[in-house]
Amino acid sequence: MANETTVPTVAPEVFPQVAPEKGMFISLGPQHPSTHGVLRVAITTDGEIVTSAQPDLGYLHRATEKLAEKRTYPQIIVLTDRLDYLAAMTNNWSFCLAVEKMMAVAIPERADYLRIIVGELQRIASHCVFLGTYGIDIGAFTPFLVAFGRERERILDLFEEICGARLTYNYIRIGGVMADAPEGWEAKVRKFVKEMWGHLKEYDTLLTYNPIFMDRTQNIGKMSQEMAIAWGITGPNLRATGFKADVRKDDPYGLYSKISFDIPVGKQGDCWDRYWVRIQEMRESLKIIDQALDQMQPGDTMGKIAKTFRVPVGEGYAHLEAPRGDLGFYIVSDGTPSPYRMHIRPPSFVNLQILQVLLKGWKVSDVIAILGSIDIVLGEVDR
Amino acid sequence: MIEQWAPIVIFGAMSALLIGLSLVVVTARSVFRGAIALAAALGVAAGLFALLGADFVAAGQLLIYVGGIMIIMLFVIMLSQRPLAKLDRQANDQWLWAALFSLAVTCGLIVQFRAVYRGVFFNPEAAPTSASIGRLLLGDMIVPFEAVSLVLLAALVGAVYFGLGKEES
Amino acid sequence: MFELGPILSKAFATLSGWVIAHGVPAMGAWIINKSIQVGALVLGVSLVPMVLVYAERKVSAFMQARLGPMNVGPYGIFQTLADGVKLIFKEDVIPIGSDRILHVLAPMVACAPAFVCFAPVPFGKGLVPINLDIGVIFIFAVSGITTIGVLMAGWGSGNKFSMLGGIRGAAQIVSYEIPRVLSVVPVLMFYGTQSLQGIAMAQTGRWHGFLPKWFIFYPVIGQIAFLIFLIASVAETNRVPFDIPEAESELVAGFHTEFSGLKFALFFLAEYAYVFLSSAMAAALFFGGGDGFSAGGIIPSWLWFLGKTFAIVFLFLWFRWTFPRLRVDRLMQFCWQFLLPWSLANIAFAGLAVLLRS
Amino acid sequence: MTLSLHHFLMLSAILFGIGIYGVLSRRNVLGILMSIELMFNAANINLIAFNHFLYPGTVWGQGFVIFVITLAAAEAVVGLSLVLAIYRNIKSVYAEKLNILHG
Repeated sequence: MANETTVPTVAPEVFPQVAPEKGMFISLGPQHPSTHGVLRVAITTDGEIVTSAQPDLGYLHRATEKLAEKRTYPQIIVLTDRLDYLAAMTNNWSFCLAVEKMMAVAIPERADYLRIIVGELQRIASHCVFLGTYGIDIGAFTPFLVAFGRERERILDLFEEICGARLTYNYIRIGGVMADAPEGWEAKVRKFVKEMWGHLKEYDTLLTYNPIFMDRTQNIGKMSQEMAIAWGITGPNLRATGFKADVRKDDPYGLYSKISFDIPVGKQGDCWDRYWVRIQEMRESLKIIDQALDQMQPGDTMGKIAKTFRVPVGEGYAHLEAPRGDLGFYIVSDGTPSPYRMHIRPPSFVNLQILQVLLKGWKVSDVIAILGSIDIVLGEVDR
Repeated sequence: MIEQWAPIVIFGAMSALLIGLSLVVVTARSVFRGAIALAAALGVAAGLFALLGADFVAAGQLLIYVGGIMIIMLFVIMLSQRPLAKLDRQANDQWLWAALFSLAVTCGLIVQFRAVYRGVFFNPEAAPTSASIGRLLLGDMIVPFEAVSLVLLAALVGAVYFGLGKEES
Repeated sequence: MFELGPILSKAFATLSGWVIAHGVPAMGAWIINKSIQVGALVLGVSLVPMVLVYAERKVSAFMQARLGPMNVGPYGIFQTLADGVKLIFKEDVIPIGSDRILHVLAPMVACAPAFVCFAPVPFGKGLVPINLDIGVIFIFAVSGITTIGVLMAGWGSGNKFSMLGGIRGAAQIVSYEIPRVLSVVPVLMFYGTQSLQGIAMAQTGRWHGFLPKWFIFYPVIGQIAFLIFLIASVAETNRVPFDIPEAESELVAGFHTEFSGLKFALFFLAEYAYVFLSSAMAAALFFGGGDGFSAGGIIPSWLWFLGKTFAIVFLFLWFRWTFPRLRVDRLMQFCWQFLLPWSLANIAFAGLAVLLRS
Repeated sequence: MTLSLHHFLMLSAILFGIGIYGVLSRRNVLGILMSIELMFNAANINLIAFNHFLYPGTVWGQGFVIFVITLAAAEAVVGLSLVLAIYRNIKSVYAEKLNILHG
């Protein structure tokens, strides 16, 4: 469109670079159907090609870290549910890992196995959300309803049975888990796992090897290994470039060392590989759940910790493999019941920075595909 | 079976509509509205062709003119419209002379036509023409038929050359 | 036995006889006859999209492990009626920066050709509104007018994105019209006439016993022609996987975003009328229109025709809920570098076949 | 008063006159192109009328009209791409601005 428009004088300090001399200024978001939440990307295009992209964050900032300084440790677990609201279990787990590491508390084996099962179920549910929304970005509507309606609902029912909540579970506690699994729950999980293998094959025909889908995603938004590592990308986006990096293997926590599973790795690091890696990860999670269920023995689910416990003075950091990447918690304790400082290292915030480089030179309709394939959740980006 | 007055009524309505629309084409303030009026005028002209029994040409006119040329013309109008161009007047300063000149030409033609071709009457039975046109185009008119394809090719190449413009090519 | 064609023509003959007996001139009787037929056609064409919308929602529901509309009437059959009434009473918004006349005219220009196009379609033996000798070209010519409606909608809604959507939509419709027209040419070459009724009639009879003589069963030419026609028709009606103009996630605005209430309903009506029209044409051209398997059997020809048409409509619905969307440049490239050459090659094959046959 | 040839000829004469007025008086080059299309159309109506009234059996007139339509299409396409190229360089489609060739 040859009619030039200048950049509206919107928070000049946010958009330091000079207004685009040629081409159109598009503000993608925050109310845009495909930015998965309240992310705003200021895109300048020359005709159909993107010349620069500037993510603009902070629309969902709730000062979680400041709030944490005024609450006792068990109360903070509730806050961590709202970070990556699509994977609340792994948030709780990561925070509890950090605190348990500082207090050097021993976790009963059954609790650890329950944590693994629930964590992997959460990974599948989160990847189902990615599957559905990415299908819609590329234009296929059915995967969204199938992934949400059939898969994720079943997992949420299982979570509802075990901890009473469907989104903000608050299930994993410092020293163990909230409650033991009701009887019959394990049988239901096994049944779900068996059926899920068949459903995953369906996605291969519906999306993965669908010629139009491959045409829209292959060789689009290519990310080289050096670029990914340089920008600190973690999780499926990094593994899609062929670099094998998974916290569960590199720095094993809980009982992951006792479970054998492999890490799916992509080849080119384009949108299709990022999608493919997540599908394979779902298959790996199913294997992990099966093994955990087999190895789990009955036992108590809560370690020995005092009611108003004290975390020793000092600092501690623990991280785990959340569905979107390496999620870490850094805690500084001054001996009082609440932490002096708590900082969260969310994977989506870091994965988001690469957009400035990755979106350059692609068409506008590819921008949507690339943004969707990075799979970010604004809850943990803005904290 | 159709009475004698039916064709004259249809023809009267169509020609009034046609003249009205072409006046809009020529005097519309916004070029886009002029283009839409032209498309409508071409449609009415196709109706006139059908009235005269030329059904293949009527369909051809709709297909090529309204479905093809007008679409490209609307594209160029949309691409070349500056946002605040809605207000400039469309007629240049020598429009009065143009009006007088075209009036003279029209009256000359009308006087000429009224005198010479007065008495020939209309016969409504319309036979399908596409078969005979096909035979004609590939029979007697085969040479112009091939020549036109060359002209079209030249026009295509020219359009692409100009369309690309200097920077991109 | 239940052939509607002869029954209706007898009824119209008696009606005009009775009317003439009451002193109305012959011309008047002819006008009454024709206006009833046109009225019936317009009513039918405006009812069909209601059925198609319902069918689309039900089919997509079953494909997506859900039930679709269930509570407005038994199994939700009055759902589209309720939608229609809702759309009629919605507030009619005309954006300020837009060109008022074009904004109001656009839906009419986009929707009217859909009705006119049904004139030459042979719904069964004797059930042809007008047996035009130039039926096929007439349909393509009149359906071209909708493109102007699309452009008027894009320009008439005053905002940059819908103009972009309008241009993309029109470019897509115009470029896919060429392979669509060329894919029908082999059928015309084989049967020599353009009137759909003539083509449907020419496809009766059997090939060595069991295979009905439909054009789709011609060894190579039939399948290629039908596939290209189907793909081009899906693209013409802007349906997935070619629905770039209304792509929500990209432009956020298709060309008919600024239209509310009845105007939006007209665009909706036009889209589904064209889906039905394309399927009806495909049924008449490639699947032998009203001819049934056991010609002259119990099932009347118009029921056969509707059955074939709805089978093809099901294909349109099926595509929508299983395919993702093509990118704009790939879409254009697919048309010009794949569909067009193949349709031209198909015409060459057909020429050869006609030569060998005669 | 039945419909006869001179009615059609008068109609096409009026259309031709309007076309000439349009060509001479429009500031916008696209307006000029549209008026030329009008003149083409006036000629087509004449051709079809002559064919129908004077030579009812043959279709020569209609064949001629098909060639007129094709050539009008070719002319319009080249004209429009020229207009687009001009617009790209001097950002205006007004006829009086197109005087960069003068000495």
